[in-house]
Amino acid sequence: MSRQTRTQQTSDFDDVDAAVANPNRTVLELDDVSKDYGHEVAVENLSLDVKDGELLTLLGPSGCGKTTTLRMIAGLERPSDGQISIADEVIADGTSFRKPEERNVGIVFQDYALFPHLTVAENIAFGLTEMEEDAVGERVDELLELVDLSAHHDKMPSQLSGGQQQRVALARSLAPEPDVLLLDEPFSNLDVRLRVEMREEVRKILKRAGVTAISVTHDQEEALSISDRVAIMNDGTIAQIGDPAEVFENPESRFVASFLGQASFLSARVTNDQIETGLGSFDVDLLNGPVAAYNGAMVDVLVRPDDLQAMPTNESKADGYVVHRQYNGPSFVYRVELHSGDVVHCMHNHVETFEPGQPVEVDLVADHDLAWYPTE
Amino acid sequence: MSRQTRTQQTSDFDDVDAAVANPNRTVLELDDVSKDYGHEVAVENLSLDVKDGELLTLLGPSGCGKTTTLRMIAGLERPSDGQISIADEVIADGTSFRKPEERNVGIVFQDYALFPHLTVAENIAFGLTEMEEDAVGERVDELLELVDLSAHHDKMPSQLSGGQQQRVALARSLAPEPDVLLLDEPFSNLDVRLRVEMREEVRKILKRAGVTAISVTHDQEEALSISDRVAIMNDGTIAQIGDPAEVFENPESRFVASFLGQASFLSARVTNDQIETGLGSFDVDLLNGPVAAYNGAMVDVLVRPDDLQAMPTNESKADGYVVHRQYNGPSFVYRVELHSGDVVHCMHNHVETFEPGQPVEVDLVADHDLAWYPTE
Amino acid sequence: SGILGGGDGGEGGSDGGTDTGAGQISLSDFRGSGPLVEQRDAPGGTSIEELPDLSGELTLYLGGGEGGLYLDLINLLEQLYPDFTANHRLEASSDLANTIIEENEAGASPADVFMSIDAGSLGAVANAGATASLPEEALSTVPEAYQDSEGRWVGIAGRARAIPYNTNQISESDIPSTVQEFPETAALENSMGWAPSYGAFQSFVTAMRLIRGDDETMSWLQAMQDHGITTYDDEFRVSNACADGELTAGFANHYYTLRVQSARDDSPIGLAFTEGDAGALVNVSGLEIIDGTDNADLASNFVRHVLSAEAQEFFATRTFAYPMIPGVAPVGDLPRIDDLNPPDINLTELADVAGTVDLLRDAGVL
Amino acid sequence: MGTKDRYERLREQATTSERDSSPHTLLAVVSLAISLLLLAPLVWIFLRAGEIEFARAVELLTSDTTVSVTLNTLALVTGVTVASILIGVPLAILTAQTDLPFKRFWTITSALPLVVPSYIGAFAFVSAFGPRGVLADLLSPLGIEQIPTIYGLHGAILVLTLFTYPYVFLTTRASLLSFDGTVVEAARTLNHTRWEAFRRVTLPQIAPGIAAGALLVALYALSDFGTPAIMQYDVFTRMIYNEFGARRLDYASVLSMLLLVMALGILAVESRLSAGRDGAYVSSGSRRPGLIRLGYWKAPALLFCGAIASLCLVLPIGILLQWLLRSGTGYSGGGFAFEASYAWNSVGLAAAAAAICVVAALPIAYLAARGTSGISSLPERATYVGYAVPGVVLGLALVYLGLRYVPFLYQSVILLVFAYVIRFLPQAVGTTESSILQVDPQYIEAARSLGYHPLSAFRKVVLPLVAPGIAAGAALVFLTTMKELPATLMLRPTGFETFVTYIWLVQGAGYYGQAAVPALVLVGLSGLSMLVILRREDTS
Ligand SMILES: Nc1ncnc2c1ncn2[C@@H]1O[C@H](COP(=O)(O)OP(=O)(O)OP(=O)(O)O)[C@@H](O)[C@H]1O
Ligand SMILES: Nc1ncnc2c1ncn2[C@@H]1O[C@H](COP(=O)(O)OP(=O)(O)OP(=O)(O)O)[C@@H](O)[C@H]1O
Ligand SMILES: [Mg+2]
Ligand SMILES: [Mg+2]
Repeated sequence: MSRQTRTQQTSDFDDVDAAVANPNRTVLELDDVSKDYGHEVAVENLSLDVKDGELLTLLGPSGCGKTTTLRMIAGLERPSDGQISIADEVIADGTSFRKPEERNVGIVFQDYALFPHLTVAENIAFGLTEMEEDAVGERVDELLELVDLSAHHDKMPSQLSGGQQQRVALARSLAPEPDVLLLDEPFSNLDVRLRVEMREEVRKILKRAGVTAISVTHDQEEALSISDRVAIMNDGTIAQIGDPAEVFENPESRFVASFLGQASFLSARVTNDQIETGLGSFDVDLLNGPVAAYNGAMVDVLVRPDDLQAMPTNESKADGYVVHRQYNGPSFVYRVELHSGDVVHCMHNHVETFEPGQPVEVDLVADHDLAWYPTE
Repeated sequence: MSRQTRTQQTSDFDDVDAAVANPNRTVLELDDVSKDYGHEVAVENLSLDVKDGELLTLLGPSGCGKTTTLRMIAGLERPSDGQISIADEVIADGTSFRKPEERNVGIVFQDYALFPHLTVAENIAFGLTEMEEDAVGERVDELLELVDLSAHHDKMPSQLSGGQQQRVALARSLAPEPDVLLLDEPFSNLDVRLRVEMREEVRKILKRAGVTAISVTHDQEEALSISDRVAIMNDGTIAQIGDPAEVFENPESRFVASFLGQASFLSARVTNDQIETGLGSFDVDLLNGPVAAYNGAMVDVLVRPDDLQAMPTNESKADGYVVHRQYNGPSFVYRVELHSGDVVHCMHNHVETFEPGQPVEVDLVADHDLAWYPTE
Repeated sequence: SGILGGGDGGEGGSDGGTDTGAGQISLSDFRGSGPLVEQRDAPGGTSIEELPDLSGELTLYLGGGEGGLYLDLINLLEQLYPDFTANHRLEASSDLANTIIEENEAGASPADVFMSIDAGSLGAVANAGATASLPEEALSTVPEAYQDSEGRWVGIAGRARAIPYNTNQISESDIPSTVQEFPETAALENSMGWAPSYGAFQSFVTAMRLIRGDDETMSWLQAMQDHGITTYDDEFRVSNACADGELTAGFANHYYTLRVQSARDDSPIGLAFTEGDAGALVNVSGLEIIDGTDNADLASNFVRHVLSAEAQEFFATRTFAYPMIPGVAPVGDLPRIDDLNPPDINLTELADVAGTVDLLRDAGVL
Repeated sequence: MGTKDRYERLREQATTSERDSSPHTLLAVVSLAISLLLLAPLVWIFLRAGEIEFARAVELLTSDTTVSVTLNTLALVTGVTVASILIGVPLAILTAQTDLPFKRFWTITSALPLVVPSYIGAFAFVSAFGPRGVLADLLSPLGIEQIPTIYGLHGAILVLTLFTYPYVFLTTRASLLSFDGTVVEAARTLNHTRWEAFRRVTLPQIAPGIAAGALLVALYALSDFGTPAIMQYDVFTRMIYNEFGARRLDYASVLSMLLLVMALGILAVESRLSAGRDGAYVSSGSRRPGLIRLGYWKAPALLFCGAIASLCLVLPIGILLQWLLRSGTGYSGGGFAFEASYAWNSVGLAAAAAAICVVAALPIAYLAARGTSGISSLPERATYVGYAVPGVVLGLALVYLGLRYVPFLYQSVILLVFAYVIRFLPQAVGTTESSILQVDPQYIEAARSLGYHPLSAFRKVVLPLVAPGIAAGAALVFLTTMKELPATLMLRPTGFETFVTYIWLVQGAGYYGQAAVPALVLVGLSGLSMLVILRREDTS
């Protein structure tokens, strides 16, 4: 189980875009695409552009239509409505439909879909139909090394662990170097170490070859750290799309906010240049964007655990009580129920610990503008 | 896709242990258990105790034998060697073997194994053989609500998304209230929000009913935040077992350390009461445990991203250069190559950003003892 | 009757009598119809009316494909005698013979009477000692040649070997009068057919062996093959092939030709016979009473009925067989048995099929 | 619920529950018992064969005739098997995986030829395509005097194929129906066309199904007598038939043993070919493969289905009807009246045989598919032996043994059905086994971890999933029982008539035309029954 450690650690500071001639050219375009299964609408009026060589990550709640979207792009499902184009050519609309094998789109299936009758090596070689036999062997070995499965060359898929199967699926899709690669939660069954290693490796491969990719993930860190852009999906459509920092820092809706990072909302009343919250009053400048129109109204201010700091105090000075503690290694996240009724999360380094019921004072320590939303 | 939010948020500050009479009694015991598949050794001399009502989490690299261990406990695989006992009764050893259906051990399979010919509701009701029909209906509805799939009552598994299938698998295993529940990456295909919600909910259910559970996960946060104890597996055996904080803070080996959190190692020479590192010299007290025996020798000191702080500086004062930046929402993690040759990770709040190649000075800011290992 | 009715039944003036009342059965019911049967004299011999009534249940093993035809006779008898039922079991003759022998060895056979289209099978059962004796009244009406010398079986209908030929391709006069001449007849080169796995053909070969010995039989078989002959699986198909013109001539039992003629108007098929040799063998269908029957009286009475004038008329006009009692003439312009000049052999000896099969196999025919 | 309860409950269960050894043991015992029961009657062959002198037996077995006829037989078997695959597999794909119009109709017409006794089919072919047949008559006015002869090896292969390919059709179709489609999707995104994906992914995985059908075809071709005889092609079974005609049961038995040896050879070849099939199930995808849109191919596909149906169903029945019209006057009488009870007798027997075979096949097939040790497929292999024995041999064996050991069952429906089970069980075993191979073994594990005994887990989980295979097996047994002749003749109760005994009766009497009516009813009724059987496969 020894793992080859990466040697070229200096090379990947985003200096690998070179493979794409024009990174602004749209390679893949979904235009108002819908897909329904009988009464069930899985994807609804979804529009999306992906640029040449871009790595786009789709995030969204379970059942929001991510897999369905990928399947339509791959040609495994026909859109009920709308059109899909690759490199400006319509490949699926009401009348025309290009077959999956003519799209040069690879896919890593959420449930792997390995060929049960073929060995690991044969699975990976499956798409390499146009290569010489020797070259195939080399390429397979190369990919096996990449996914750290060289020792499992001749096993059958049923003899592999879950994570090993997933890696074979990944290697199989990478082997023929498709123009567009769709990755449906490709690392979900890998341990953290391997996951980090693999995702960096894969990103590098994609970038080098100029492959355009859409990856579905439930791992927020993965989404933010390796994507060129992230798209948050909700209920079959795109809720927000943008570069990772933009989406994380300026989520357009409570939904998007609550989907990235551990979001709490502080209800606040806007009074001229102040906002009044359960933690006290703050200058209105703390909020990003103009709030003037909401003067006198209630807004919800987005606070993440690291925006707040809790300190033990006595009953009389307390803003609220600790109701829950969650250990996550470097720190604890405390859930605090404020007297105002809001529930917020505060992160704390693990050397200070609070007991449940502990009265705490909570300070807002954010060093950036806070996003906010009109209260519904 | 509206989700029922949890109402009883005050209740789960570990006040749910009540269901177990004697939490120190061992319910499940694996004693020197091995399992090989022909030449391949999947589990090797593994010993493990699980206490009554405990929630133990297994963490480990892909292919290290986690699933195999669970399968042996469930009775789906016979150990090649060693013995397994439940409640002090041997249920599997060289001569005897108790059948899976007589163990009252439930399992959530890594790849779900939903019955493809049964609807969602029928899948969940499958284990409820001893209930009245009405009661079954109620229980199914209750569980469907728990996993937020009430709307999918009559769908077939093939009509569900990956995460929905996973939730059905979870509900199915919970339905008959097994005495021991084995969860093989039960949340791997769920989005963060749902995952957090589900794992707390499941923990609460397990605790209330006093169910003993072993959960496999690749999500370190999950492991640390909901388990009573975590066990780190490596190469078919247990590398370390203990309560989450203990394992996180005092990993017994480089392997364990590198498996929890993003571990970097600083090579240091011990000289009497000092240690010399690429970041300068520090008092030997910074290390946990007695180092005296290693006087004059090299040791590796474990530093995590939040133990270090990087500051831009000029070439002459720098400890090293930034070689990689990773955005993960609240912060960036920088990879710094020190002049000494060590590569370390530093975490930084996202308002300060460094460019690649930036010379930086790195400070050790840890407020706790550092774990260390003799250099191999 | 069955949902689908009896096909072409009733046309021969049976007045629907087949379906209705008992006792209403008359000679016309036993007699067939069609051009071959027109203007026949009334049959001579013992009439059914002179025989005691049949009554009770009889288990009848009925051998052979054409045995099916005999079912009609059984049915007529059942209609005639409301108290009489014949449980029949219809199978290939040789299979039934095998079965009876097995049954007999294992205890007693459920069968009371074995009715077979093939004297060889009758002989086999008799030789296995599985038969009871037949009534003298029955045996006395049938020529000795067509019953077992020990009276264990009796013939009920004759089946002559014959040469069906295509009347467009050859005329009767060109057909040799002995089988021995066939391999030398140029007109028949590569245009004849036979059915060597068919029981009747094997009986013919057996007869040839009995008359001329194995060696000559072997040479004849080889000569025929050298001359060019096609193998069929049964003789009805040989006869049909002659009518179709697929063959010029063939070896087959006589009644197949009449059956083809009767089924296909104006078909160009004729019938020739050889003289005094195996080719003119007259084999029989026959009856025997099975040992251990507790129905011996009924069985005897049944045998007499089958040899009655009406029943023999039935065999003659419906199955186109040679009747076994002198009072009934064969159908149409068939020569009488006496004119046929059949070889003089003991039919029971036809049971030695095994030797014939070996010979046929050695000759490469089988 | 109290905690103490829980711990105590665990303890209690631990102490009281029985300690099981291998779950396969019981299965193995049951399967072995069934296969021994089925093989027992064949002992008779050895008894009989023992009556012959050894030297004579050797002489018989090594004679020129035996050798050349054996070679003929092998050529026929090979030809028919290959041709059946070439017809059966495409039909299975068309009806299981494409948007072919009227699929259910074509499914039934494609399976039905199995119900046409092949000798009737052979008659029809000779009448239609023989030297003076319908075709020749049609062509002769055009000046075409000579058409290629239908007789001989190619004719025998053609006719046998057309009436046995449904074995391959049904088993392949069943495999396709339980096939997991996600892997095909995977292949297509790896730039494989439908055809390539079929060849590289589907085919290897449905191979056990195809092989099961091909095996049945091969063994059928090996043991059939009627068709080659009519097609004037000399095969081994005729030698056996002749010995029976000569009432030399000992010779017939020795030859039957050689036939069994050939059957074992075919079994061995099949085992070898499908040896790699333990590529156990792994994909947990449960998507059905999407329907293939035929597009321009719709017309040729329909033509293909129509052509096969015409050759196998319309042609024989048409010819029989023609005979019926031609046979005109001259015959009448109750002996040939078709009675409704014949139909019910046939259907009843066939249904009983199908039901028993399906049940008996389950443990054997399951053991063969899932068993771990080398001998676990022995019972399955053993069932095929009975299938290769000619019906007459089996019939006599049962007459002999029935009379001696179970005289009260002699000439009873029970013994008859038992004979059918011996003959046709492998048809159910093969289809069931290939379907079981495609079911994820984890489903059983999941059920057991939910407290189900393996048997009930099997019933609730595996059974519904292998329904297509079971339905196909039932259909095969049903259809072949409907037309089974030799054993039916020998073992039925006296006076008990069925479709085939009736057809045999009228044909033997030369009333070929008369056979048209029951043949039509036979086909029609079987079609209806098939509809019922195939309904079952929808339950999955
Ligand atoms: N049937 C088998 N035959 C041979 N090797 C097997 C078999 N099943 C599992 N293995 C091997 O045993 C090892 C342990 O497998 P296991 O499934 O327990 O891993 P795991 O810890 O669950 O991994 P993952 O996190 O990837 O699911 C793996 O290396 C795997 O390849
Ligand atoms: N064949 C089908 N029939 C009916 N509904 C379906 C079908 N396939 C998917 N759905 C529904 O469509 C919705 C979207 O499914 P999809 O698989 O795209 O979700 P997803 O975003 O990939 O979710 P996950 O993260 O859980 O995998 C789900 O609610 C699902 O139940
Ligand atoms: Mg999905
Ligand atoms: Mg696993």
